[in-house]
Amino acid sequence: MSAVAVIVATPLIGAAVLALVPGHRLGARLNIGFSTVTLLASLVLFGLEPSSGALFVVDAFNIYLIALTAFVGLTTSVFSASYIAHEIAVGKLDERKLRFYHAMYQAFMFTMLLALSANNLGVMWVAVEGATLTTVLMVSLYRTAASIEAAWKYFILCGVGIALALFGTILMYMAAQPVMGPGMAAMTWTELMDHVAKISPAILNLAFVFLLIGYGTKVGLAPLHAWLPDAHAEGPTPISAVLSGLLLNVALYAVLRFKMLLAANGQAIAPGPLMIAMGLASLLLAGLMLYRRRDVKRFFAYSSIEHMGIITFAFGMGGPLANFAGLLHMAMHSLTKSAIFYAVGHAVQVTGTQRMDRISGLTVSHPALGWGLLAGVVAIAGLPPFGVFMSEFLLVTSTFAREPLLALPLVVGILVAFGALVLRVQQLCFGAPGGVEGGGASVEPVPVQGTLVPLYAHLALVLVAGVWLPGPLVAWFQTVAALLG
Amino acid sequence: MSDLGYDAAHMLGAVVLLMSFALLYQRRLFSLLNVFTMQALALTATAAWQAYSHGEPHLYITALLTLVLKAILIPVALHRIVVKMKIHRTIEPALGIGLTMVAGVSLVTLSILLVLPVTADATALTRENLALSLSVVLLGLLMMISRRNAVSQVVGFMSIENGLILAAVGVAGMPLVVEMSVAFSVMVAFIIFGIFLFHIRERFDTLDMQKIESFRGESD
Amino acid sequence: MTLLLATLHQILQMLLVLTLAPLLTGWVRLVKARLVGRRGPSVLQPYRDLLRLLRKEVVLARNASWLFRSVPYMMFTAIWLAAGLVPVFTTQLALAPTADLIALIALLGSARFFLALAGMDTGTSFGGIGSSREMMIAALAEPAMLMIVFSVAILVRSTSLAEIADFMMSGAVGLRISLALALIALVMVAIAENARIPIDNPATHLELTMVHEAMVLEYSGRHLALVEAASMLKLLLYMALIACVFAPWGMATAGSGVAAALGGMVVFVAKLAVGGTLLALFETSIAKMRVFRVGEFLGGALLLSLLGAIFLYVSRGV
Amino acid sequence: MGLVVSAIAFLFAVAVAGAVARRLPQAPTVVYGGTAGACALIALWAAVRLAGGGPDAALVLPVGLPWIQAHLRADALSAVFLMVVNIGGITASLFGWGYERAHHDRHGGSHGGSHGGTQDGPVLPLYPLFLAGMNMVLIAADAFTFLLSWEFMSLASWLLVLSTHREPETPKAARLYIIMASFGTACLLLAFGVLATAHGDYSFAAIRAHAPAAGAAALVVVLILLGAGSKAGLVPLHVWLPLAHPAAPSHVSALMSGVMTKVAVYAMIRVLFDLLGEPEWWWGGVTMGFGALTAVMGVLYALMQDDVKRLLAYSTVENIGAIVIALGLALVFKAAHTPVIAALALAAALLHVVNHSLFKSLLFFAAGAMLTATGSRDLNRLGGLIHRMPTTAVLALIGAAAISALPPLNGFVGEWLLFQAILNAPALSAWSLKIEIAVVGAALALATALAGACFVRLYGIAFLGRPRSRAAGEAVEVGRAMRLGMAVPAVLCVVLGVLPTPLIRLFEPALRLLVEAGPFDGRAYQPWFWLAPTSAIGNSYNGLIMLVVIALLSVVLVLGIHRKASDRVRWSIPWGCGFDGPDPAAVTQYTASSFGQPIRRAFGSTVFRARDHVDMPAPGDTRPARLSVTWTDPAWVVVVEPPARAVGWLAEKANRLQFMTIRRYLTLMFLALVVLLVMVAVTQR
Repeated sequence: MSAVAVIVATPLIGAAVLALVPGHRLGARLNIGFSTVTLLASLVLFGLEPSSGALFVVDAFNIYLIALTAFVGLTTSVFSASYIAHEIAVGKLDERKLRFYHAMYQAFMFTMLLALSANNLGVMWVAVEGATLTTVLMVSLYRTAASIEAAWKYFILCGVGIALALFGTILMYMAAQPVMGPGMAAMTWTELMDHVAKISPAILNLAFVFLLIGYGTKVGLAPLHAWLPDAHAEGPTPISAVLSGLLLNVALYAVLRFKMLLAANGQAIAPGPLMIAMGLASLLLAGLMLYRRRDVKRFFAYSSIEHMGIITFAFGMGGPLANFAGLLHMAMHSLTKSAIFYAVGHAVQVTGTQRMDRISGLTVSHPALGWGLLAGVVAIAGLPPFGVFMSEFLLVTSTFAREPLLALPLVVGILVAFGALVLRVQQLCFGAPGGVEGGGASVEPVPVQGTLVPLYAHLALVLVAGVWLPGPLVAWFQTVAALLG
Repeated sequence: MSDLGYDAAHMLGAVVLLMSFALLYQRRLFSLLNVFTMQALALTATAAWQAYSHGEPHLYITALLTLVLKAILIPVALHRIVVKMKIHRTIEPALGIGLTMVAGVSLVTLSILLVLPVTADATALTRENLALSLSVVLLGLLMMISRRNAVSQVVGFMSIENGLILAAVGVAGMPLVVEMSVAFSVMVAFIIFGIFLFHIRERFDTLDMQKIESFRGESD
Repeated sequence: MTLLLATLHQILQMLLVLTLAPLLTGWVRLVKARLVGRRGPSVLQPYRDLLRLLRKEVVLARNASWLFRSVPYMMFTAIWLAAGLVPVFTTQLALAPTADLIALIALLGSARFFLALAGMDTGTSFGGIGSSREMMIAALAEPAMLMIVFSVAILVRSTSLAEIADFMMSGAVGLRISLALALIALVMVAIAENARIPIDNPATHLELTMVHEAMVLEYSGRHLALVEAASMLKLLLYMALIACVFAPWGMATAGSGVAAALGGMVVFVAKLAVGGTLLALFETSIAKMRVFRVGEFLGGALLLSLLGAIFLYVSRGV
Repeated sequence: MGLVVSAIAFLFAVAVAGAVARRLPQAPTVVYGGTAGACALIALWAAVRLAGGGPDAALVLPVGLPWIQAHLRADALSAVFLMVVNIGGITASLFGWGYERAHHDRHGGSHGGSHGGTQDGPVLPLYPLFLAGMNMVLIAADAFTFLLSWEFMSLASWLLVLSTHREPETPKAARLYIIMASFGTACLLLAFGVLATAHGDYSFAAIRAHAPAAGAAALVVVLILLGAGSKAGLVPLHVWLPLAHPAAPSHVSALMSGVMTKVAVYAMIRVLFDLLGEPEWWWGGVTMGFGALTAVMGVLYALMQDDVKRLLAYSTVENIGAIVIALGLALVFKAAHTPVIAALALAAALLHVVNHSLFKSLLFFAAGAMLTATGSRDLNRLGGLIHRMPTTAVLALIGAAAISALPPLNGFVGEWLLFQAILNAPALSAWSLKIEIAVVGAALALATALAGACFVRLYGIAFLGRPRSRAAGEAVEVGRAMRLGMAVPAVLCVVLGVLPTPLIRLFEPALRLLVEAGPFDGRAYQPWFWLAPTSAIGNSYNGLIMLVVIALLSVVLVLGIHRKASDRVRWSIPWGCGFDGPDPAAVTQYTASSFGQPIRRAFGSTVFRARDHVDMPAPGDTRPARLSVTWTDPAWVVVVEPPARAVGWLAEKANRLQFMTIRRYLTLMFLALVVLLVMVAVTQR
């Protein structure tokens, strides 16, 4: 349990320290340092037995998400260090804002790790709300009209969402209280899982609807997704990376915890159809929205919606294969999408524009970056040998074997999105090198010295996962898949 | 539980719901704020009553918070914003008042329909409480979408929160109510702060949300 | 022993077709001339023409390649071999199991393929006209031909010409509508393949209507002699083919002696005479059609042959 | 098996080496040499495996799906295709080595921009990966490994196509290609979903163990035809093929057209004959129908092309049609329990697979040689190359003759076997099938004849006549490596045409595996130089004797003629209607478009909406008349445009969601909530 405490406390301390540290270089280094400690602590979890206490729980479900979050938190902090150095150099950010940014970064990591490891519905809700607030602040970091507008939209929509999620949480307690008596027990995951079979299903149903809509807003499910593309597009790119790579997962994790309760209850409505419907809606809508995008970050934000749709669909289908696929897809999407955002952030700095029609030929002008971006998009598009292929393989085959009619919209959606991804990635990565006024490297005002290590580290992991999964991970996935019903 | 406790809680809850309807009905900003203050007062009374009748002292803190923030500070702050920023004093409805009322009634009906099957082992209080708070939440949401004015949207948002607190205080032994309501209040504060902030920066001329969103991402 | 005999037959046949081919052409020309009231040249005139061409010098286009010069030999060999494969006087031929009807059609196809290439080698417009039209005709004639083969093969249960002839002679066939259709189609194909009226006119040099002659326009001397001889051989081949499939009577079969073989030769000459006369009659009584009607004509042949194959299932129930 | 896997691993190593050292001058030698070596190893292994028999080689690697692992297995069928793929790989490597060097010399390694030949993308690291992917497909023995390899193959080839990404046409072609490839993969995914059932039995052994129900099997058949068919180029899913294949560098085009399409054929055979168990009679009927349509349409498209490589790509479509016809026949006969005939048809299919891989590689190499020599692949800018590039001309002539099914080359043998199978239609009982086979036979014959026309046109325009551009007039013969790369398949074309029986003998284990019979079953005596399959109808063929007789007759003829005839030769200018200057533009010779005109008139005007436009100068005007042709691919109108338009329309509609006010977004959220609540309220009743 102490390991979890370290994991959660480190970023909290980090936030406090970084709020006081002047100088962006030191701040960035400390940021990396705190993230490293968090990651190391989370790796310790692998050696420990699953455990649960009043405050924290570590089980097969969240252990890999905690490690994943810590890992992406670290790589993003590395990316962020090189990213902000350039932003400082071109004068888009200043020292004061960066101090705030680093503090918020750690605070954000804290809220997410807390949400993942909390054993209490209320604590989790508070953590998710905190995550919303910190990211709202970071999205508006540039203080441009567009970024404030995006932050405002994000804030209002997710504020309402989070309010509905709170109502769902209260309802959940209301449902459990008659069975489990008043007090903390009725708000504790592990206790609830033990007693949920006796809970009356009627309030449970109601609670789930509110939780699905509430946390679903944060997952970015259609038609609740409107905040997501703008928030991704207008904030600093490292934040886009963690939003897509981590925050969406955390919100989905919350939904899935409740789905587990419903599955264990047995009498409640099947949450599957609701999730399938919202998943498909997200997939199809996002797939179509990809076609008309001009802003590269917004484009990949829609791709995140698409993938969240696929994952939600997978959990909606249920069953060992689809659930396994969903869990794998969560991890793969998280790694891949953050890798893509690293590459995109770099490309945007190199070319000086976020408009896709002004970026081209990256594989020629910046081979390492261009091929990295290409590999990322190839991975997210579900092409082998990357991990997303495995999850989509499992999902499509198992769905078609069970519900052929549901597999068709799924496949259509994936293909529609695929078409858009190919269209754009070819344009970004191939052809004559473009950039600011098509000049390429010569007009670059400030040379960009970004690190591509995080990008390739993520890609390497996704590649390995595409052909080989470690045994313990498989075992965890299978345990959770069974629990998810 | 005594009949009196039940009746009083029921009545106070009903007042909160009534105020929600009243909020929907308002056409002028100042009266809207006044009605909201009254809803907050009713909620304060509910929380205090529940604290007393269930013997849960932490609910007194909730009551106090509600009283200070919702019944005093926020209405005053909003009042000042309206005056200072010369916001139009009438509310532009996106949906006609009549239609809004019809929608509100339907929502309440829906809430009752949803709550009806909750019988098995829930106490009557939970059922009534559930129906009332569900209605208040839904009406708050309706308020947010049927008004164009930013202040009334803030009010709608807070009335959702009132519904949440109504639900939370009504169920016996709910832990973390205070923590969560504090966390929520931070959010509300954020919104109000945001309105101030944007105005000070003069990025938007008005708080009408349609104008705020003139940029809308990719409209170039 | 049988193999030796078969080889002997084979060599005899090769020589026979080579000898008879110009005679057939001469005969057709003579009959045609007589039909329109002219006296016409001697039946032996084609032999004289060929010999004269052989003695003449070769005039080559400046950019003609080795292909142009070797094509006459290639196509002549291919057609000669093909003609050697059709049983004319006996079914006991050494090469019979080597190549069946399909191979025979393909051999003719090879000859045409190379001739068409040669037509394009000199880089003049006439060669191109001829080659492109020839290939268009072939594109329709060849499938029609194959469908005829199918009808016959399904009936006889073999694509070997020798076996087909044996089977037809045995009289087990009877009169069949599909055979009649196949015969009509085969005649149509034969007319097209041999550049006869109404598809083409072997005697014309009017550029708008030329097909075959345009293709070989640049040939001269011994090359032209070979090309001409190959055309004559081809005409004979088709007549022999029709005779072999639809009127194989009089041919020597397995076990029959030398007399039968000799008789077969006499009968074959008679068949050629009749066939040549019919061809001349047909050609004098019909006008040449426009080049672009050819597609319809041969499309008709293809459909007829396909119908023949389908009728076969109906009538025979196989 | 270890050998094959090591060779594939070696290919990956070569790819890495190519990626790391691609700027070094030795890099092409290392990559192409290494690839050729690995391919040779695998091909040899496969040949030995087929000749020597023995049990299937199998291996389970602890990768892939965790609870299945990666099953690898090379049975006889895999071995046949391993041979095809790797022989193609060897020749392509040989040619590619020369090609790369030629282009390196020409452009000096810079991004020079001549038409059709610039490679900006890295070919070196991707080329071995492409071959590795194809090999992996062939030895995969579970659905996951299979599809992973399959899609990996698509990915590698997509990137190879993109290696010419500066060409204006390439991006569109590449995009269409990868989208169609993914469509195909999606269909295969669904098919394997049905086969593996909801329990997730993804290994081929498990799939074989439980045959799917009739309805499910029907679904699988349709999905396989769509999935593998889109890769192979079945009409109307072929639309990407003539765009993508030519866009790649020529040796890669050769691999894509000659070899990758065969991997798709392998997929069809694997599923239809092996995994699905006993076939139903209609499967073959449907397959055959698609094959016939593909064969005829493919060659008609080819006849209208002016771009050499695109023409070849369309011709690939035609040949795939022929192969699929053979597969359909084999299915039909298998379902009718006449295994020997099924074996005959399947042998024809496999033989044609081998043949096509050889002559199509050869012809693509020739196209690459022309491209290297002239910088153009437009037929109307070529001509007269037989004088400038004598070796290429001879080798290309062999390829053109072989693909036109002329005896005694290998193309004819395949065609002949296929017709033998078609002639066995009376053995069937279903009426509809008999008639269909007759029609299919006619279509096949038509396609074959048209192919002849098509290649007369290609060869005649490109190699014969007079140069149509300055570049064509100044072309020089390509280097030795490229010529050798062409010579190997050319020699194989001749050898296999003359002696096909040993090769068909090699197929026998695969045929026994799939249809439980061999094509020579029941024949007591079967010499190795004689081709006489067992069949109710039909005959024998002997290419060797044909060749000998032709040679003999030729010798006799030449000797005879030269003894009699005069040897005098005079060179002269042919009559060109007065236009005989050296200017290529003023030459009156036929163009590619004018050559195709008669056939276009006969076939194209209705199907392709082909229209000729003649620009005829007024009398007295000396400028040349011009003939231009416009045509539409009907498959394009059916397959590509409607979905593209639908997606575009929907995207436009959906795009409004990006530009709404927050209040409206909240309304959406509210409505979603209310809808879900109503659903709960209703379901609880």
